Amino acid sequence: MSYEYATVSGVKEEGRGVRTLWFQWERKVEPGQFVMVWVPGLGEIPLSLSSTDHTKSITIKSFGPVSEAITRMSPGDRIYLRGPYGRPFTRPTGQYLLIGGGSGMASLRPMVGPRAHAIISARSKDDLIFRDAFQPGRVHVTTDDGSEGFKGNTVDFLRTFDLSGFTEIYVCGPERMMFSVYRELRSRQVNARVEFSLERLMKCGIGLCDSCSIGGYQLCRDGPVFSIDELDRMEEFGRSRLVESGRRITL
Amino acid sequence: MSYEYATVSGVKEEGRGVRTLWFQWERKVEPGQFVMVWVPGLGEIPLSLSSTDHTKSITIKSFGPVSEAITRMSPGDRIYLRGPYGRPFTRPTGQYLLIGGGSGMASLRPMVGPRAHAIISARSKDDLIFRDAFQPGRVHVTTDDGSEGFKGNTVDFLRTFDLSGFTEIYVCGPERMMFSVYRELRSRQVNARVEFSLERLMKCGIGLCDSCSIGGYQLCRDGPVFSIDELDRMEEFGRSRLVESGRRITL
Amino acid sequence: MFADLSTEVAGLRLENPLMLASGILDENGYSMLRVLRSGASAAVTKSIGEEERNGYRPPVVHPLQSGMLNAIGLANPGIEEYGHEIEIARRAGKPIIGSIFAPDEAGFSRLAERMQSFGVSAIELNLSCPHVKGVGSEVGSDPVLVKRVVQAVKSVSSVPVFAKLSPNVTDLVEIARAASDADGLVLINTVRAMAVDIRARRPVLSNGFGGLSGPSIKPVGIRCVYEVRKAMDIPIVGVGGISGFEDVVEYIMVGSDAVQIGTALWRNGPGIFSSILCELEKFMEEEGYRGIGEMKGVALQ
Amino acid sequence: MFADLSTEVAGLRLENPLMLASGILDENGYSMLRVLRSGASAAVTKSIGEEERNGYRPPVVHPLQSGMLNAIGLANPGIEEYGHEIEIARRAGKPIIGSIFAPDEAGFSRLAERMQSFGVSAIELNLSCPHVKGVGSEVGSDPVLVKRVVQAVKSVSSVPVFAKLSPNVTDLVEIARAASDADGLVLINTVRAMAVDIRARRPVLSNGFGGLSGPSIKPVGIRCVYEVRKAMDIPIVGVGGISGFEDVVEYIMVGSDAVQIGTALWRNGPGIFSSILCELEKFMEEEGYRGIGEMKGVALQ
Ligand SMILES: Cc1cc2nc3c(=O)[nH]c(=O)nc-3n(C[C@H](O)[C@H](O)[C@H](O)COP(=O)(O)OP(=O)(O)OC[C@H]3O[C@@H](n4cnc5c(N)ncnc54)[C@H](O)[C@@H]3O)c2cc1C
Ligand SMILES: Cc1cc2nc3c(=O)[nH]c(=O)nc-3n(C[C@H](O)[C@H](O)[C@H](O)COP(=O)(O)OP(=O)(O)OC[C@H]3O[C@@H](n4cnc5c(N)ncnc54)[C@H](O)[C@@H]3O)c2cc1C
Ligand SMILES: Cc1cc2nc3c(=O)[nH]c(=O)nc-3n(C[C@H](O)[C@H](O)[C@H](O)COP(=O)(O)O)c2cc1C
Ligand SMILES: Cc1cc2nc3c(=O)[nH]c(=O)nc-3n(C[C@H](O)[C@H](O)[C@H](O)COP(=O)(O)O)c2cc1C
Ligand code: FES
Ligand code: FES
Repeated sequence: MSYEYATVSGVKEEGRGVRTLWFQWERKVEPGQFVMVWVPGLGEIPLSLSSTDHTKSITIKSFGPVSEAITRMSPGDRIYLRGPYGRPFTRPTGQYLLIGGGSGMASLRPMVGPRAHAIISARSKDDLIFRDAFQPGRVHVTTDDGSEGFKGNTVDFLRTFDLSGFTEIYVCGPERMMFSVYRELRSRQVNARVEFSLERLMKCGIGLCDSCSIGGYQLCRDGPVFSIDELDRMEEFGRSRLVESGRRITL
Repeated sequence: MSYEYATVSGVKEEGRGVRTLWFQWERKVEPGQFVMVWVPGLGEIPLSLSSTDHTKSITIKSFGPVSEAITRMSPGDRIYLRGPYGRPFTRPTGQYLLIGGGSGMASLRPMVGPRAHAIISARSKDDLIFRDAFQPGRVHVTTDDGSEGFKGNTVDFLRTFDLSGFTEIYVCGPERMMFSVYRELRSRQVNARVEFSLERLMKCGIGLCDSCSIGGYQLCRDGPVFSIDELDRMEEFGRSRLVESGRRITL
Repeated sequence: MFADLSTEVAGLRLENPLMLASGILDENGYSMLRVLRSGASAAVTKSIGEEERNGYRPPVVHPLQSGMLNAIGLANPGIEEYGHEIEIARRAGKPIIGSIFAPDEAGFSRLAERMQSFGVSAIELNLSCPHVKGVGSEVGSDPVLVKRVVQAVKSVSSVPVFAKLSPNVTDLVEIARAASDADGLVLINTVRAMAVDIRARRPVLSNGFGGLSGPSIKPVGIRCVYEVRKAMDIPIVGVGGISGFEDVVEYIMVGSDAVQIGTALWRNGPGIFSSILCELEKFMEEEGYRGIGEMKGVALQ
Repeated sequence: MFADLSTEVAGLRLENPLMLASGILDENGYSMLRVLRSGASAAVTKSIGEEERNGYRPPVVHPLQSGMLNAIGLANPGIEEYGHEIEIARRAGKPIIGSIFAPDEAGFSRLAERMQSFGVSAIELNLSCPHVKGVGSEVGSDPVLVKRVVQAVKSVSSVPVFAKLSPNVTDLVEIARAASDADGLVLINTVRAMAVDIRARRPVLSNGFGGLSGPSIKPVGIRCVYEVRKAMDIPIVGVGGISGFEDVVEYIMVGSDAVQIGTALWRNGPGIFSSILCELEKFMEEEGYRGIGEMKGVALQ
């Protein structure tokens, strides 16, 4: 069986080192699901779909060789991919809030809609992505260096933010950020359904290799989206994870 | 993958050494199709279905070890089988004639209906089967020894038989008999659609081993039912066939 | 009538015949714990060596029409780091079997001793990984080396020792005989195989070739168990392509005492253990088997 | 742009790369004739020995989830009787390749001479049947015997000689090197395998074990061609599990000059040749290949 492939139809610079690539791919994908993208000869990495309509997209930040090669793709190039994989976000039922840190906004992007509100955090102004996708006044920005919006991290902002109007809260970002958001939400009385899209090293994407596991669950199959109640039972969340060899490190 | 199996629900003696075994088997089968019946430890042989309704049956004559073991089965025994295989008879459109020789009547049995007529041939009275399935006057019997009906073989009888009222003629019996029926029909002006159910050694039943082939066609897949026009193009029909080793013998 | 699913293999008592195979959901202790709690009677750890290894870079697995290709490359944290994962997995209160790999008998012995100190109930010698040079099947296809490794590990072990063999050999029975000092054999590891992406024009695995597992190799595994069982009397754990109760029964009928399941977790997740157990019990009741022992080897006559 | 499907392997010119594999629809000359007229570029005969053999009693094949198990048992009418079938098949005007088996080089040489007298375009040495004692893979797993057989047949042959090898060996490259005096290699024969019927409690094949073919073994065949192609420069015919144009391309990309198709005739009949050819041509045009040679070995870098 060969990989499926799609041809890149458009590319957009979203922020520092972050690009969106559009392509046609005849698969039904739900927001929160991901694909494994293969760069022949180089490697394969998991990427969320930042657009799940008929035209699909990935939004990618260059970290290492594979992600870099993908950001360098141009229209006409082939993307080899398999998927979609994983359990998607549940659908919102009222006014809902997206909390995104860094390139974590990529997986939240398909959740943008008329009833969406957002807190977008980044190190600096140039790292902010997708803030223009929201209606003015519904998006709150925080930067570590204060170059735009609130100066400080997500949780600093969240502490003073009223959550009572939301029926759902969706969170995606670096694990340290998600862990502090988790603790903040647990310390408050929150009635919304809260879901986190986690990240772990992924080698297989299909529930065999165990490299993405957390608390006995495979992120690639049982996640990457988990409810806050599920996180309660995961001793590893925010505390430790396995590196490439399987060695456990503390976060 | 294991064999399917069915449990024998009834057994009936049809004639000398010929028995019908009934069983429930949840497969759709068309008249003319066959199954491969496996007797574990002994062997596997092709058998036509003599009844293709919800309750299925096979009608079998004991020739060698496998067929003998099958005739010895009793209610409650398991029949291991695979199939159904092969191309069935086409459906009749008017008054039609069945020409059956010996246990060849087994595959014609499911074709019996209100518009069916038959010529049934056998060596002797005791070898005749299924003559009671037809309305009186619509069935003609021939025996080699004259112990019942017309004395002589099928073709001797056929020569004087008016075929003009039939829209279809279906033939099954020993190849020598079918070959003479074929020549007789070709020598006359016959407007009916004529189909023959052939017999050859079968090892695989699924078009791989070549032991059942005739004129480049696999009896198990492309047959066992062939139209008279298809037989015209088969140099082997009535002339030669391969034995177990693949050696060609003349008939 | 009730069917008793418990079994015993080389002195290891198992509540049912289904174990987790090495290398699948057993890098992280919490995963093994979950698999055990989902019904597996024991878990074999992923194969652990003396030093930390990252394995090959992805793609390391590739799903095929009726099987799975993998070349993980024996990624493992090294024996010292792995003790913690076993500790987590042991919370299930079921046997953990430590799988180890090394290039020679000295390495195997050191690993076996350390594994025992972590409290494993048995040792599995991986003599059969088809895609890493110098270990695995390069060791496992040399009868002299196999004999030395098995004897060395046996001499330092107080728990049962299993030798996991490769089907990628001309004469499996010869290797099985060489391994006969083990308490049991595990048959089979993956079949050396490969796939190419015809549009990318490249092998799909970063390592080029890898090992084939899943339904495609079940008939090979059945043949291997049958062949060895006919030749010698030694406990056997059957593995390769099991995805339903029929496969379990088939392995037992050619003489396996227990089985392992790996690739089938792909489509079915850890829930596969309880669903197979349920159907296995039903089958045994229907066919009149009161225990696993009554099915064992019935197809060998 | 039009794609040219013709190819050449060891001096044998073929109108396309798809041949009929040995043992499938090639007992009866009329069947070969039909397969050739359905688009196959050449037909390999079933393996013929010196004496008539009935083979095993049915069941001799057993369809599996994603493959086929068979133990026909080298049924054949004996070389003298088979000439007539070749005569019929030759009416197609395409190459017929005579497959032969024997226990030693003297038998192989006699058979090769007789085959040539029937007008075959090449000889294929079956050194790889996995289920008949004394011939087949028992010959084909002994490098010394392989070398002797190949040299003996070469010395009496004026047509190309192919050696068909088994994947059931520890070191295929060693055997391939031993066979390197042949004009080409055919890789692979079936994989030794077995299946048991769990209700009948018996092996399904009358012979017990047999050979696995079909999609299940394609990744093994691809690996074998790749492995041998990396090690040596010799024409290779790829076979094992081909059922669509993708499989053909995959075999060519790892270095096959042509391929053979067997089991796929099961579901698709001889019509499979023309349908694969049609899709192969389309693929080549889409991907910009003008001829088979341009695809050959592109995955080897
Ligand atoms: C379910 C899932 C969805 C994902 N979706 C996206 C997405 O939509 N967009 C996207 O850009 N990324 C996404 N990622 C992360 C992405 O897969 C990694 O960034 C990628 O694997 C890096 O691979 P690489 O080979 O390029 O770099 P590597 O060689 O693996 O890494 C280079 C360096 O960057 C560090 N690094 C790698 N990834 C990250 C990271 N995510 N955060 C911080 N440091 C990192 C490494 O530790 C290393 O030091 C997702 C991950 C998962 C598990
Ligand atoms: C498509 C198809 C449908 C068939 N349907 C039926 C059916 O409905 N009922 C039925 O009884 N048989 C049927 N047959 C024939 C049946 O398969 C054979 O009789 C059977 O294979 C005999 O096997 P055995 O192992 O018992 O005997 P064997 O050991 O194979 O044969 C014993 C002896 O009997 C001879 N013999 C075997 N079969 C026949 C035969 N059919 N006619 C004359 N001599 C024979 C042999 O040459 C041998 O000498 C069918 C065959 C085919 C190809
Ligand atoms: C992803 C993956 C990783 C594996 N890793 C190991 C391993 O580390 N050690 C080992 O002995 N076998 C390993 N195997 C082989 C399995 O334990 C098992 O023998 C093989 O997959 C056949 O069983 P299955 O078809 O049920 O998967 C691995 C198999 C897979 C699919
Ligand atoms: C029913 C059957 C009979 C076979 N007979 C022979 C044979 O006589 N000689 C031989 O060299 N290979 C024989 N083979 C092996 C095939 O030629 C081929 O190598 C193998 O089946 C793999 O190809 P496939 O997957 O396309 O079938 C046979 C295979 C099958 C399925
Ligand atoms: S990435 Fe392999 S189990 Fe999730
Ligand atoms: S019985 Fe084998 S091809 Fe028909």
